[in-house]
Amino acid sequence: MSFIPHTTQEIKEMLEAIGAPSIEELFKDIAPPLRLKSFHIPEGKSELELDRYFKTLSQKGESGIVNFIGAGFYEHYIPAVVDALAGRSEFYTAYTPYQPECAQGWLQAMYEYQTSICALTGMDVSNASLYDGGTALYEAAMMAIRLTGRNKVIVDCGVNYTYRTMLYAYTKNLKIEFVEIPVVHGSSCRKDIYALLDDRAAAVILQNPNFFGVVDDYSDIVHKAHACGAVAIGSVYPISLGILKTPAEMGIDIATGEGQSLGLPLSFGGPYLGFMAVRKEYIRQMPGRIVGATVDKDGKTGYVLTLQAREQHIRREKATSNICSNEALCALRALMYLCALGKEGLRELALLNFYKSEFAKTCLDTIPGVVVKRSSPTFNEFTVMLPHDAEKVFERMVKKGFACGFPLGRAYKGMENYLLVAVTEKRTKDEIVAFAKALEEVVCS
Amino acid sequence: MSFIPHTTQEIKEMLEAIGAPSIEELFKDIAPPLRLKSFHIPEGKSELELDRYFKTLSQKGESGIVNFIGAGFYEHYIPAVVDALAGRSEFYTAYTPYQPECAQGWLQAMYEYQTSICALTGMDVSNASLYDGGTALYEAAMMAIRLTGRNKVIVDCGVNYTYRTMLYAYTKNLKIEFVEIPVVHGSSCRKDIYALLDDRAAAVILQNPNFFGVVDDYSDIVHKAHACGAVAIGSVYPISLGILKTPAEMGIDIATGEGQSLGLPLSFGGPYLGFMAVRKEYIRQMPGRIVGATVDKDGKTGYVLTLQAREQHIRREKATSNICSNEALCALRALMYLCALGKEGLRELALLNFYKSEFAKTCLDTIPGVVVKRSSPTFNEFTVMLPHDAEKVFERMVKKGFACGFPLGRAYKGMENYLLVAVTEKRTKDEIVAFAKALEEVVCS
Amino acid sequence: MQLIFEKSKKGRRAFFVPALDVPIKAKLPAKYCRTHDTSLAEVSELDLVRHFTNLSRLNFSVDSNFYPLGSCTMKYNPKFTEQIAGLEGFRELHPLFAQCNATLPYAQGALEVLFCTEQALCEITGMAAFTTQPLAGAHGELTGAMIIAAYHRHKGNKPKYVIIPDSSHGTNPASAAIAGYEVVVIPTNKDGYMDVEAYRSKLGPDAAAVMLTCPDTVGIFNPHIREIADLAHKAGALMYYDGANLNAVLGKARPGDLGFDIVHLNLHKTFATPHGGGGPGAGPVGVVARLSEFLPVPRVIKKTDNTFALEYTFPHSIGPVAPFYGNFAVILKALAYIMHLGKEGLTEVSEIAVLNANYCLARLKDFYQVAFSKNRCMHECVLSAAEQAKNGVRALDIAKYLIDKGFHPPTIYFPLIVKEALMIEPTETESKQTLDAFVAVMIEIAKMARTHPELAVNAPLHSPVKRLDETKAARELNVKWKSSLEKDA
Amino acid sequence: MQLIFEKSKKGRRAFFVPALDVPIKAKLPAKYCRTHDTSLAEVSELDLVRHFTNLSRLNFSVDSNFYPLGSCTMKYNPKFTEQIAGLEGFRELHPLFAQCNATLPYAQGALEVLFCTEQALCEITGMAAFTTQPLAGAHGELTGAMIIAAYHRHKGNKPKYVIIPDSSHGTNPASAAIAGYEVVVIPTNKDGYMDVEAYRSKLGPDAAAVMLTCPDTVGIFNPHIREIADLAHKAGALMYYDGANLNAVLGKARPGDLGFDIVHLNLHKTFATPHGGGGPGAGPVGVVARLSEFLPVPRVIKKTDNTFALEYTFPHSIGPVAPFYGNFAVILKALAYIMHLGKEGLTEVSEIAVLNANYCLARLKDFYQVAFSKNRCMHECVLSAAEQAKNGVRALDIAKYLIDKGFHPPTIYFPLIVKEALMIEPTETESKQTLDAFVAVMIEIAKMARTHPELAVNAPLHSPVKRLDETKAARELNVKWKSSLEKDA
Ligand SMILES: Cc1ncc(COP(=O)(O)O)c(C=O)c1O
Ligand SMILES: Cc1ncc(COP(=O)(O)O)c(C=O)c1O
Repeated sequence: MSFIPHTTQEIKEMLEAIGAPSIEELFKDIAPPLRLKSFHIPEGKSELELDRYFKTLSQKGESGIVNFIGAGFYEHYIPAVVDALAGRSEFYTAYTPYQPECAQGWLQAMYEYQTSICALTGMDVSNASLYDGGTALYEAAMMAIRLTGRNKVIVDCGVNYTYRTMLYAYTKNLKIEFVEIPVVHGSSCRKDIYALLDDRAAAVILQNPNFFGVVDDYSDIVHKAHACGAVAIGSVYPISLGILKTPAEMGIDIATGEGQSLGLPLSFGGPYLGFMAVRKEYIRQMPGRIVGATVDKDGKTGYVLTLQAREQHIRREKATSNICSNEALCALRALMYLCALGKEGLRELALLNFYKSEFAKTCLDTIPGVVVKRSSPTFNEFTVMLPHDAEKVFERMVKKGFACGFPLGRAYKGMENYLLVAVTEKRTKDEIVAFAKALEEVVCS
Repeated sequence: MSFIPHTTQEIKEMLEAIGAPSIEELFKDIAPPLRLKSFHIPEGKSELELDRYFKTLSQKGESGIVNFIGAGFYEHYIPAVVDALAGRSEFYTAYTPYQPECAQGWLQAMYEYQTSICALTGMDVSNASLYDGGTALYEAAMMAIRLTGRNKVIVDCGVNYTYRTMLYAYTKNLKIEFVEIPVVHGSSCRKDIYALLDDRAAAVILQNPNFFGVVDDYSDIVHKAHACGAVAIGSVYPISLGILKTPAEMGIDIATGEGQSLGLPLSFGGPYLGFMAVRKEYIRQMPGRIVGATVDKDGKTGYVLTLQAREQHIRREKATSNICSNEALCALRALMYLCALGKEGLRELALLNFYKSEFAKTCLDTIPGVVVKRSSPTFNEFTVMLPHDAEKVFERMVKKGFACGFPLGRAYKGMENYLLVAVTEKRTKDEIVAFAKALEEVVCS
Repeated sequence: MQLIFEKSKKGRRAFFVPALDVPIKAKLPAKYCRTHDTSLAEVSELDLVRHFTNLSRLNFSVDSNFYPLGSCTMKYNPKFTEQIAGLEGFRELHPLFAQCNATLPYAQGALEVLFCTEQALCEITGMAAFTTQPLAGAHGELTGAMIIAAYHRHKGNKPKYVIIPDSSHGTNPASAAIAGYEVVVIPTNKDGYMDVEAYRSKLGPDAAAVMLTCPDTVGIFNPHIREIADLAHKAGALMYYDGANLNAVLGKARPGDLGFDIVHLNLHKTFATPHGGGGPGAGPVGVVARLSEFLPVPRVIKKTDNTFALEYTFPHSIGPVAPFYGNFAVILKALAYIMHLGKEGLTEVSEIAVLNANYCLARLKDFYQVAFSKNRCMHECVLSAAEQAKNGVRALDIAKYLIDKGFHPPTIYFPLIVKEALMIEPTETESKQTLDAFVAVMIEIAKMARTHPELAVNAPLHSPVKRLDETKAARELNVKWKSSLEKDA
Repeated sequence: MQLIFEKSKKGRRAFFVPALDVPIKAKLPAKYCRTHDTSLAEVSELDLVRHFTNLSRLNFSVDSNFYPLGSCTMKYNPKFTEQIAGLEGFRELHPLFAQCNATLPYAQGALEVLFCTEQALCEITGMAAFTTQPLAGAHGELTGAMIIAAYHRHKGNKPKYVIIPDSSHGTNPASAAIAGYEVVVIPTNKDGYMDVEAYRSKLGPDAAAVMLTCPDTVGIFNPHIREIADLAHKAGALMYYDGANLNAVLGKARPGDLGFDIVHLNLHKTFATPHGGGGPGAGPVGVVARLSEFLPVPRVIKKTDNTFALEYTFPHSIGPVAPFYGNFAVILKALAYIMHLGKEGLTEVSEIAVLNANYCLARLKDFYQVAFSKNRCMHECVLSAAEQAKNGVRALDIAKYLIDKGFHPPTIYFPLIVKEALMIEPTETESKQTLDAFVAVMIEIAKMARTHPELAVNAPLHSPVKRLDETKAARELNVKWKSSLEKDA
C-alpha cells in the first residue's frame, strides 16, 4: 500500500539496466553495522480502515460546542468557493515556482496575493507568505535590528503572549534586549513606551486590536519611534482591517499578522499563514519569497520569483532569513477569500463582527457578578471579569455546550478570573443569548 | 444573492445597446393578465445561514447508525480518489459533449466507461448511462418488445419489487402482458418459467443476485428463451461481478443494473446510475448516448457521440428512447471507481463481501428463534426469519444503533417476519458481532 | 491521450481492499463464478489521478469557459450547494431507511428537504402539487404523459395523440410516443408562434394534451398562450408545460397562471445544479389540483404533528417512476439555490438572462439573420447562419471557430425549423465583458465568412483534436477498447 | 492572463455576508477607522471561479506532470489523507481548546494524533523524543540550532560555529547563522563525500555541531558517517541530521543508529503531504534522550490513565517555536500516510525511490556527465550539463526544453558545487513508463545539443509564456498591481 506502480517484471528490467543484481545491492553503501536497529511500525492499514479510525478519533473530544474562543485565532465562515478552488490539483500539488514558465498560475496568484495584502494593510510591498503570525513578528524584529543596527526592542504586552514568548525563545542565543511594557486598562501605556524610545531602540512592537481585543490608534507611538530612528512594527488582525485604521495610516514600517482568519480552518493550530508587508525602502531586508512582474521574450507579461539574492538558497548564511518552504497554499486561500469578499464584503464582515460582539457585551453585562471591561473600544473580542476562576467556569460551560472564551490567567498573572470572549459572524443572536443565559446559570449557582 | 455580475451602469449600457428603456420592457410579451398571481418565496439567505440550516437538517434523523440495509442499494466504501477526481470542474460543469473537439476529456472517459462496463459484464457493447437500474430494466423490456415484435414479458419475482412496479407503471398505457413468476425457496422457479417461454414471449427478466441476495446461474433459462426466440434480460449487481458468473457467460442478451455501488453515495436515493450492455447486434435498438472512436483530420484518434440517429433529438417520436440528460457524472464516478479497484481489487472486494456476509450468517444463526435461510447460496445479502414482525424489530434495533436490514413484508406479502440483511466491506467483524448480540437481545426479550 | 487501458499493467493497484477480518466460512460453488476475468484497467493511484486530471483538461466547462449552449442553460453552478449535498447525514443516508417502519418518522431531515422543495416549486410554478421523482427533464415529460394517460383513463376518454409544435425539443415527441401516444405536429409561423389555425384544427376528442415550451425553443414568449390553453381545455385536452425555459420567466409568469395543467422543471438547468457530461438531472413534475391524485407514489406529506411521512395510498397514482424520491442530492442543491436567491434573486435571474440574450441579439443582428421577425427574445436568441453558409461557412464551421477562440459554441441546428440555426443562451451569470468578447468573435467570423471562409472551415486548429470524422465513427462502430490480443482474435 | 484586479468592477460581489441579526449597540470612533478603502478586487463568484480555474491550468503539478525536482521529493500525494484532514472534528477545533483548563482532557483525539505521530517518528528515526511544532524543514533546523545552543549553554560551553559541508542546502547555513552561530564550510571530495581531513581540522571546542544531510544533497550515502559522528561527539559537538533525504533510507537506516543527536524531518516531502506553491510544510524535530529536556513546550504526554495532556514544566525547554503544536493538518496527513504504508510500505518507498533514481542515472550516464565518481546514487542523481554547455546548451536550457515536452525540470544549479547541475529525483511513485519517456527526452536534448543547440536555447515555445526576463523583474521591482490611477500618481 505504498503508491508504487512497479510490477515485479519492471523491477527486474530496471535492475538489469542499472546492472545491479538486486535492489538490496543499491543500498550497499549502508554497510550492515549502519543498518537500523529497530523499525517497529505496524503493518499498513487500508484507506477504509484509516478513514474509520480517524473519524472516530476526530470525534473524541468535544463536538457541537458553540465556540467563543478567539485569542488571535478565529472561527470565521469559509466560503465554499475557497475550498473548491484551492483544491485544484494544479495548485495543490505543485511546488515553489522555480521554473516560471510552467508555474505562471502560481506566480500570478502570489502577485495578486501580495497586491491584496498591500490593499488590506495599506503598505507598499508584501512578501508571498511566512509561516505564521508569530514567526512573522520575529522576522520583523530581526529586520528592524538589521535596519537600525540597534538591539533594544520594546514590546507592548498587548501583543499575543505566545508571540512574545516565541520572540524571546528565538533570540535567546543572540544579544537582544527586550523590554516589555505592561498594558494599563487593556491599552498600551504611552508614558512607559515614550520613555523607552531612545537612540538605542531598534523597534517598538505593537498589536491592533491587541490581545484583549482593544482597538487603538498607534500613530503617536509610531511618530515618537520614527523621531528616534526606531522601526515601528505592528501585528494586525486582517478581518479587522475591513474597518480599522491600517498600519500604513498609523505610519507603521513593518506590518505583520496571522492570516488564519482569511479562509483558513482552525485545524487545531495549523497550517496558518504569516503575512508581512513593509515600506518600499525595506524590501531588500524583507524575508520570504517575493514575486515580481516582468515580460517574456515576446514582451508578454509574466511573473517570476524576484530578489532571490536575499534568500538562503543563494545567500546561504548571509540570507535575510532561513525560510524556504512557506505557506503558499494558505496564502492562496487568503487571496481567494479576499477576492470572494471583496472591498465591500470585508467591510461588512468586519462591521458584523463588531456589532455582534457589542451585542454580546450588553447580554453579558446584565449577569450579576459579571463585568464587561469597557475602558476602551474593542473589535470582536473583549474581556469579562467573572466572580470565580475562569478555568472552572470554562469547565462548567463546556458541559452546557459552550466554549465560553479564553481564560486569561494562563497568559496574564493575576487575571485568573478573567475571560477573553470572541464573537464572530458565525455566532447567531440566539447563540449569544443562550450563551449569556448559560453563563448566568454557571456564575450565579 | 443571485450570482449576477452586472453593475447598474452596465445594465444601463446594455439596455441602450438593445434600445430598450428598461428591463421590464423586455418582458412586454407577457402582458399584465399573464403575469404571475403570487410568488411567496422568502427572501434570500446567505451561504453561511444556509450552511447552518442544512447542517441542522442533515442531523435530523438517525446518525451514527450501523447500517445493514441493502435491498439493491449498498453502502460500499468510496475511495477518496473518486471524489477528488470527479469533482474536477472541467468534468463537473460541462454538458453533453455535442462539440467533440472541446469535450475530448468527457468523450474519452465515456468510451472508457463503456469499455469498463463491457469488461465487467462480459457483454459486447454498453451505452454511456441511463437514469438508474429500474429505468434501465424498463428500457431493456421495451427493446426486447421492439426486437421481437412480441408483447409477453416474463418477470421473475426475484427482480427488485420497485423495479417491477416501475415497469408496470411505465407500460400501463401500452399493450404489454407481464407475467410474474413467484420465487420458490428464494430462487426462480424453472418449471413455471419454462412453461411460459413460448413463441409469444418477448423477454424473460431475471436478476442476479436476486432481491433475496440469492446467486443463480440462469444459463438454462437463457437457453430456453433463445430457443423460442425470446430475449433474455438480466439485471445485475456490479460489485458481485467481481466473482459471479457474468450475464455474458449465461448468454444473456441485455444486461442492465444499478451502478450505485460503483462509487456513488447512497444520498437518500440518488443520483444513481443505470447501466446497460447488450449484444453487438442489438446496438441500434439500445437507448442512450454511445461514444465511438474515430480520427480527426490529421488521423489522430478522437471520440464522438455516435449512432445519434437513434436518439430523440434527431429521430423525435421514432427514437429508441426519450432520454436526453443522463447520469454522466455518475458514470464517470463508476469508471474511476472501477479503475481504482482494478481487476484484482474488484475480485477481492466481492470476496470480502461474500465472506463477511457468510460470517454474519453464522453469527445470526446462533440466535434462538432466528433462522437464516440457507436453501441457496447468496452473495452479500440474505434473508433471516424472525420470531416477530420485522418492522417492530427494526424499530427496536435502531434504538440500539443498528439499521438491521430491510423488513421484507412491504415487498412480499406474507414475509412480515422476514428481514433482508446486507453485509458489505464496510461492516467490521466487531460490528457484525455486536449486531448479532443486539438482535438476540431484541428478539429474546 | 492514451486510454487508461493502454496504461494498464498487470498487477498494478490504486486502491487496496481491507484485509479480511472474519474467518472464511464458505465457498461459492464454481458454477456461480465467473471464469473470464474482468479485464478492468490496472493502474496505480498516480496513474489514475494523472489520467483523469489531464483528461479533464481537454474539456471546455462553465468554470473555465463561456458556454452559451442554447436550451441547456449552462449558468454558473454555485459551490456552496456541493458542500450541503456532501453533508454526511444526507450523503450516507439509505433511501430505504424511510421505509423500514411504516409508522415511524425516520429520515426526517431528508423528507423535509423533499417537502420544502415541492412547496417551493409549487409556488414558483403555480401548481398545486409536485413530485420530485423524475430523474431528468425527459423523464419528467414521460411522467407527465403517464399522468395524462391516467387522467384520461380515469375519465373514460380514449384520446390518441399529443399535439406538439415543430419547434419543440426532441424529447417532447419522444416522451409522448413512449407513453403510447401518437404525435401531431403543428408548424411554427414566421413570428415564431405555433400556428393557431393548424392547432385549432387538431383539437378534438382524440387530443390527449398539448405539450409546449414557454417561452418556446425559439426563445419567444407566445402572447396567445392563454387562448391556446383555453382552446385545449375546451377540447378536453390537458396542457403540458416543458419547463426547460422557466428560467426566462421566474417571478414574471407562472405556468399555472397561464393555464397549464402539468409542468416539469429541469432543476439542473434553471436551478443551477452541476450535470457534467450530460447529467444527472432532476425533472420534478407539478400538477394542478385535479391531477394530484395521479402523481407517483410514494408522496411526501407533512403530518399534523409537523413530522414528515411517505404516503402510498393514492389509488389512482401512476405508481413509482423512480426507485425512490428522485435524484435527492440534485434536488437538495436546487433547494439550497432557491433559498439562497430568494424571491428577488430568482426574479433577477430571469431579468438578467433576458437582458443578456437581448444584448447578444442586438449586437449580432446586423451580422447574422435573426430567425424570427422580432428583434427581441427572451432568455436565448436564435440566429441563422444562412447568409454565411452561402459562402461555405456553415453553423458548424462557426461553432468550430469559436472553439479555437476559447468559447463553447451555441447550440447549432436546433430548433430544426431554423436553417443553420445558432441558438445562443448566455445565462444571467455571464458578465457584459464576457458577452462583449464573444460578440466580437462572432462579428469577426461573420466578416471572415465574406473574406476568408477557409479559415472557419479549417477550424478548430488549437483544440486537442481537429475536426473529427463522425461518419467513420458511425460506420466502423468502435465503441469499446480491445486489447491487441482481442483485436487479433 | 488578466489580473483579478483588472477584472474587478465596482459593486460586484461573490460572497454575501449574512444580514445583521442583532441590534446596533455602538459605533466605533472615527479615529480608529480606516479612511482609505481596501481596494480589494470586486468580482462575481463566476469571475472568481473562472479566474482561478484558468490560472491553475497554467501550472505544472504532480497530478498532471512528472515533477523530478531534486531535493524536493515531489511524489504523489494521496487523496484519502485530505478527507481525514477535512473531518469536522479536526478542521474546526480551536487549538486553545486544549489549553482552556489546565487539568481537563479536552481535544483528546487531536492530542492523540500528535502523540502517535511523535511515537511513529521516533521509531522511524531512532530518536527518543519529538516535537511536532516546527512549521517546515528550515524551521526545524532553526529549532535544532536553538536546541544545540540550549544544550551548550546548559553545559557551560561557549562554542562559536556550526560545521556544514559545501554541498549542503542553503537553509542549513542560514539556520545556523540565524541562531547565532558562525558557519564553517567543509569541501566535498570527488566521491561526493565531505572531506574528512578538512572536517577533522575544524573540530574542537568552538564547534557546536555538525549539520549533515544523509544521504546528502549529491544523492550519495556517506559510508563514513559513523566515524564523522564519533569524531564530532569526541570533540563535544552535536550531530544534526537534515532529514530532507530520509526518504532514501526508510527501513534501511535511522539517523539515531548512525550517531545523530538531532533530526528534523520534512513531513511534506518524505510523508507526502501537499504543499502546493511552496508550502505549508511541517518540520518536526527529534532528539536523543539527553537532549529531550530542551525540546519546545508544550509537549504532548500520555498519562497513566491513557489520556493525553499538554505539559509545560520543562525548565530547560527552548520555549515555543510555533503558536501551537505545529501544522496540525499536515501532521495528521503524514500520520495517515505512515499508517497506510506501514513498515513494509515505508521500506518500499526508499527501495523504489532509489531504484528509480539509479535507473535514470544508468540510462543517462552515457549522455551527461555524472557529477561524482560513482555510477550509483541513492534517491536522486546529480548530473552535469557541462558538456552540453560547451555547445551553448546550459542546464537552464535543458530545463526549458523539458517544459515544452510536458516534464517539470529537475532542480538545476544545485548543489552549488556541481557545474551545470541537474538534480533528478524521480520518487518512488513514478512508473518505468514515465521514466522512460523522460529519459528519452533527456537523451534527445543531449543529442540536440550537438546538432541543433538553438532549439534548446529558444525553449520553451509551448508554455503560457516564453522565457522571462528575470533581470528586468529585479531591476524594476513591480511587486504589486497598481490601478491606472495609482500609476499616474
Ligand atoms: C426544451 C427542452 N425540453 C426538454 C429537455 C430535456 O431535458 P433533460 O435533458 O433534462 O431530459 C431539454 C434539454 O435539453 C430542453 O432543452
Ligand atoms: C536538503 C534540504 N534541506 C532543507 C530543506 C528545507 O526544508 P523546507 O523547505 O521544508 O524548509 C530542503 C528543502 O528543499 C532540502 O532539500
